[in-house]
Amino acid sequence: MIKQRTIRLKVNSEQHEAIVEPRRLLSDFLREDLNISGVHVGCEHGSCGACTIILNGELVRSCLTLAVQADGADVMTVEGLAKDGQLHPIQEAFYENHGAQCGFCTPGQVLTAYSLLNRNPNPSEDEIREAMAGHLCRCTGYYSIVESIKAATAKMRK
Amino acid sequence: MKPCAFEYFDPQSVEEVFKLLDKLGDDAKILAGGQSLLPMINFRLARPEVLIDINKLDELDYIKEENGYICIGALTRERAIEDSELIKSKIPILSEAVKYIAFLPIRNKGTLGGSIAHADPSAELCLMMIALEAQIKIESSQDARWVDAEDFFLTYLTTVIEPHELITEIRMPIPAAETIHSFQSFSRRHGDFAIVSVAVVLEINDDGICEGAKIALGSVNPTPLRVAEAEDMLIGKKLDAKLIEAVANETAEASDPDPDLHSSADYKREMARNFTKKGLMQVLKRFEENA
Amino acid sequence: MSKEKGQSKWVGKSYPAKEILRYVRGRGEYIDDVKLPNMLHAADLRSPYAHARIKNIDADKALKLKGVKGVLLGHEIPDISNSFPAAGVSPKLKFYSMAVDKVRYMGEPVATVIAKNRYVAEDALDLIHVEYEPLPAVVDQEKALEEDAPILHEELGTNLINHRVLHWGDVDKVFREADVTVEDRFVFHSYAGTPIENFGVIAKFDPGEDFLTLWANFVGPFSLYFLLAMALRMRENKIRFIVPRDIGGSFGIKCGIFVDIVRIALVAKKYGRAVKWIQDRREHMVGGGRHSGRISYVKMAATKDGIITGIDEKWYEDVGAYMRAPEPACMYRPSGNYVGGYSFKDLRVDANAVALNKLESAPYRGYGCHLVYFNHERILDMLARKLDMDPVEIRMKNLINKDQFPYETPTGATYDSGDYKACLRKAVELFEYEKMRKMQKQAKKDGRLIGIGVAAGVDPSVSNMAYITVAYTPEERAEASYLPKSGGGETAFVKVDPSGTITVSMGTCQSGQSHESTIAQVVADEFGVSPAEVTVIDQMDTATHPFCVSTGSYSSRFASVATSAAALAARKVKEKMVKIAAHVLEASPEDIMAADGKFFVKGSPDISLSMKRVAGTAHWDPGSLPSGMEVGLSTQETFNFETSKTITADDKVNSSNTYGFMVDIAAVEVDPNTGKVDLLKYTTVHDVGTVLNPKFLEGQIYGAITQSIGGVFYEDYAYDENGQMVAASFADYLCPTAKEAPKKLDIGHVETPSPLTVLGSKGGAESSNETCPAALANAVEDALLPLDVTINELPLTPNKIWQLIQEAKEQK
Amino acid sequence: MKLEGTYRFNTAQEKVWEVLTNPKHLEKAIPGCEKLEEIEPGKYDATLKIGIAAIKGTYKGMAEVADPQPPDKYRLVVEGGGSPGFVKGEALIELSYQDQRTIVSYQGEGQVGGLIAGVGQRLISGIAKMMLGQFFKQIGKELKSL
Repeated sequence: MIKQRTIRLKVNSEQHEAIVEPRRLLSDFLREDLNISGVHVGCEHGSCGACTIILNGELVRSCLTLAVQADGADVMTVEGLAKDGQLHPIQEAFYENHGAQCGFCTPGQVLTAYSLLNRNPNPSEDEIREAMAGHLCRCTGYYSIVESIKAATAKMRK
Repeated sequence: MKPCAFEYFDPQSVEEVFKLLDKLGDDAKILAGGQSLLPMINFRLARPEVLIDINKLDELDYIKEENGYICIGALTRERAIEDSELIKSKIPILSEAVKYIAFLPIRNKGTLGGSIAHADPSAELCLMMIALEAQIKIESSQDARWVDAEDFFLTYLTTVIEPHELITEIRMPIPAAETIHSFQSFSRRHGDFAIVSVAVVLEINDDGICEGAKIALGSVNPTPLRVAEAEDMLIGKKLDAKLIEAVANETAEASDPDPDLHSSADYKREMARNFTKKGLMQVLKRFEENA
Repeated sequence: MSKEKGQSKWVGKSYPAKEILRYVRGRGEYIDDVKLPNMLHAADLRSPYAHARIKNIDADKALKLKGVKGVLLGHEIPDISNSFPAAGVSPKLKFYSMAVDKVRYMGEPVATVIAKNRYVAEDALDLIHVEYEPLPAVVDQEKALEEDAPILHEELGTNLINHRVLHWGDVDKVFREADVTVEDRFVFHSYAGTPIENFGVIAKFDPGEDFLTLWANFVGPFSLYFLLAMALRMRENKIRFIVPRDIGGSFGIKCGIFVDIVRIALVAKKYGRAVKWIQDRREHMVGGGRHSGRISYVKMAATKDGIITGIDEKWYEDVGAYMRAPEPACMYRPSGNYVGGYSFKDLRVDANAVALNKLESAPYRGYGCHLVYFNHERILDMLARKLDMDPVEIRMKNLINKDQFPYETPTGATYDSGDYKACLRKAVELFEYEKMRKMQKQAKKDGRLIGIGVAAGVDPSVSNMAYITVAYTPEERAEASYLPKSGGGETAFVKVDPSGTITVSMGTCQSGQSHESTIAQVVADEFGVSPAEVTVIDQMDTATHPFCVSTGSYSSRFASVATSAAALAARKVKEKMVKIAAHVLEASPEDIMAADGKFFVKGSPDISLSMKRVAGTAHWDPGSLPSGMEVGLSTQETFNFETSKTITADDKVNSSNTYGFMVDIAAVEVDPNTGKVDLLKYTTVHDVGTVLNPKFLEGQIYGAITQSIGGVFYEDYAYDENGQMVAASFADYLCPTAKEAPKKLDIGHVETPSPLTVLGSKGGAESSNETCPAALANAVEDALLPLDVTINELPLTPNKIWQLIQEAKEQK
Repeated sequence: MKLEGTYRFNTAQEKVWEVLTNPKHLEKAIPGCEKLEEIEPGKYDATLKIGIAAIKGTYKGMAEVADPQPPDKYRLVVEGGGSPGFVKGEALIELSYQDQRTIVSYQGEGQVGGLIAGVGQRLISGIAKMMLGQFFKQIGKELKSL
């Protein structure tokens, strides 16, 4: 028999309460139970980075986190980045610099860029590539993603 | 790729963990950072009946200096070790090594205790435990014991931890001031499991004489490998190209790697030679810069 | 037909992709985002064995599990579905959507469970007991053709499942008369696109109407929609097939999903339910799709001054356990452009498709071309060395001249336009070839191993369906039952709404190529408005969107054929609007101009009507329309190529419709201690005809070259000697990350517009994926020349290169 | 995957042979072997519970002592399947006696298939070697217990 658990958490500053099986992955909980479709699932073993979210202020793989572990947590997904309809400068930069092609890895990439620029507002290209290396993108060859992040740093300095 | 069903406990204290372990023993698996365990659970390679999630044990999350040791709580995140000023100043090689662990989001969750309990012979932290002569505190409801890293790892993914036990702390002696180190890691891609990783920690006096030496390798043996023979060759000697060559050869001799998809045993052994050499060269360079 | 550049305001500009506005918000609409009421979830049980007989399957325990709604077993399949046919393959070879009585590769589905969610479905898989009788596996093309090799398909009695000897000119004569010949054996390994979004299917069956609705991240060609209807024993008009608006990457691989669609549709039919199947990463690696591998024996004949006179080659193709259409086209898709950019006339290809205990092969970016160009560009470098010629010089000598276009290749293609030598010259200049050679010499003195590699190739776009029929012998094609195939059309629908806004509907299944924004640019130009005012929906729905068998996103066809269809449709609607404006303004249509959302009389811009007004008239006031003109403003246009002819009796076929060109030059440095290769410089020059959007094209080029860097140095669809796929996760199948990808490419363009397309554009998305592997291999061998190392096998892992260096040392 | 190695025992060859072919001892020596039931001479039904760290799996299969030539050589065939996949192994085991010691050498092919092979290849050959080590270590103990 499977024990269920009630969890309460904040996602993109909205409060949620739900009953989950302990084995339910946070990625599935966000996508299926809360219909937050910006969390993409690409490998479920922590390699591709598509499911990356920000949990209590830190980047984590939602496929390597159990929903029950997010009890009481503050979660941010890519949906939480734009404030009252206004795109975040990083989102603008991805748009202006063709930083996405198929868009599937984009939510994770954007959030990692966001957390990178929060702790290092002026990263070198190597630092950008280092930080983004945890994300696989099969479309862009990463060039336009790196360019987007460079452009975002300029925007955010303004 | 969805986990099998399991029972889940998230105890609030170490005592609670011990109670659970005494009750559930072999059926239970400790969940720390989960960055190695959860992939195995998602693949259904690992099918634990019970998970004991220790992430609420804040008491095991600390880095502190205590009479000549750096003491790190078992639940301390790899990221915290990477960023710790204390470690940067006292054991810089540890901060360097941690950077090679996968990627930031993984290091944000992965813990020191979890990594060494998993005992992957390619894991940077397992290697560092051997190289830094760390001691691991293993506790149970009954008693507490300190185990030297040398004796801690038995073989692939296997340690001396008993089903009813829990790692609570890891401590490592602070290296002498004249210590010069180098950490080398060689992998297919950034963030991959290393084909070989090498830690070189030497104590060199002002005359350039090597007074203490630790050389340890990862992924060339069922457990991280400390090469005493190679270390002995260095004691009382001055580092030079010839000696470095000889020590590197000795290290390669001592490695007993198993082949995998990415590298044959011969290749791994050759890389052990290469990167030991590179490490010793870097130490020599650093010494000359200091002098 | 192609328009001069001056005319276009938006085409040719780096207009940003509107699609990204939803991607950065996490609002893309992918297959897994589609949810239906009380939908069930499917999971497949897959064989751990590469080759085994299924003696018994017992699923009773699984069916008893709470939450499980049903199961479909292999032995049910032949009673409810048909085997998939493939061109040039005996119908005796049975290929179903699931293993029936025998598994032929590790990961082949043997049972499908449907349950309330994927977790429970996977629990149920653990409860299914399969009794296997293991059989010896074969994973090597040449071993599989030996006397005592295990046979995959007993009913055929051989593992050779397709064989053609294609001969143009007189190769034997050429080799008899050759001044010089070179030959070698090459091994091209198997790798794939591994899109980050795995395959996904939703099948909803309505028993009442016997009607099936399908959703899948399928990219076409829609010829396969008819194939899957056949397999399902259903009429096409009983299947509605919807492709989600966004697809998370394909690179050709998602063409292969039709096999899974059939399996999921069958289980949905069996239980009369809606079923969702989302493939996980491990399933994608063992069961998704991969490009074929190839073992080749290549001979090249030439004159003493380096003019290629002929090529004679034999291929053993690793196509896996079955033949998944459009395979065996991995060998034939490039047939028209086998000769690449070179002017030799005599060629023989002995093509052998071999069944192995591996996942079946499927189309992947470059489809067949990268293997052909690897052989030809490698052997050409060997010829150059033998004649002591520079690789650039020997290529320059052999490239087709500008004045030879349109150029008829000996194998039946018509290269529509090009200036190949200009591309090579531009590449040499951008790369600073002479300077780099000097640098290489200097580095050699310092004991550094630096190498330079060149590769050139013709980049075919818009497959002509006829390419598939190369797999048939002329005799087979002569049979009455054989239906000739040709064509490469695409359809667009354009409408102007009563308020003057423009909507375009496409069915080109975009998977990262910014179709919507490109079409917006094209149509905006036609109407003289801004792309922002054009709404484009690129979402195939076979029930409502017009399409033809070739419709889809593959063979770099969009930029060439889809934009042509959209431009034509837009022109037709605009013509009508011009007529209306002329009628209302009492001017003659020839004098009406359109710009900035207005129609005005040439010379007197103040006599004008807004688009809104003209559109309003067409919809609201038909009474004021010219007599006989019908109400409304919409049309559908299909663009097809007159050049899309069927194959001739002597195997000549124009296998594609437009042909671009590219030259790649790479400089690498090899670390002899580790065998690791560093990319020092990479220059790539492309002719894709008219460039529609430089930024989009740049993105495709970076993507293609990064995938090839992956294929050459990191990625390997590795099977062990027992047929176990040992790279079934992203921890072992190593895709390049931002750290391995090139920081900067020097990209150049030469534009020779295609006379065949409306805008002069050609495809450019596969591009360097076809030439990069050869360029890199040539560069690595050039670097290792001082050590006498020959590179004739991929992938070039550090271990492999180190091994080659050790062997070379022992030789000495 | 190739498997080969040599072990030495300070015991008479006949004794080593006895232990290496006797289910009672094999049951103890084969890592994770829960039971070994003789179904026909030299052929046994085997249940193996193999657990390395969190990776635990139960394999049902058979073990066979094939073409025995006491006390010199036989083929050991082991086969089993379970949720993580399957294991297959066949080795020629040869015994010889030199200066008061029995030398046991094995040479064969091991095969691991399914889930583990697909996603765990990195550790397989190492773990196989490790388990063979455990096997012969236990055989040594069994010999002492005689």
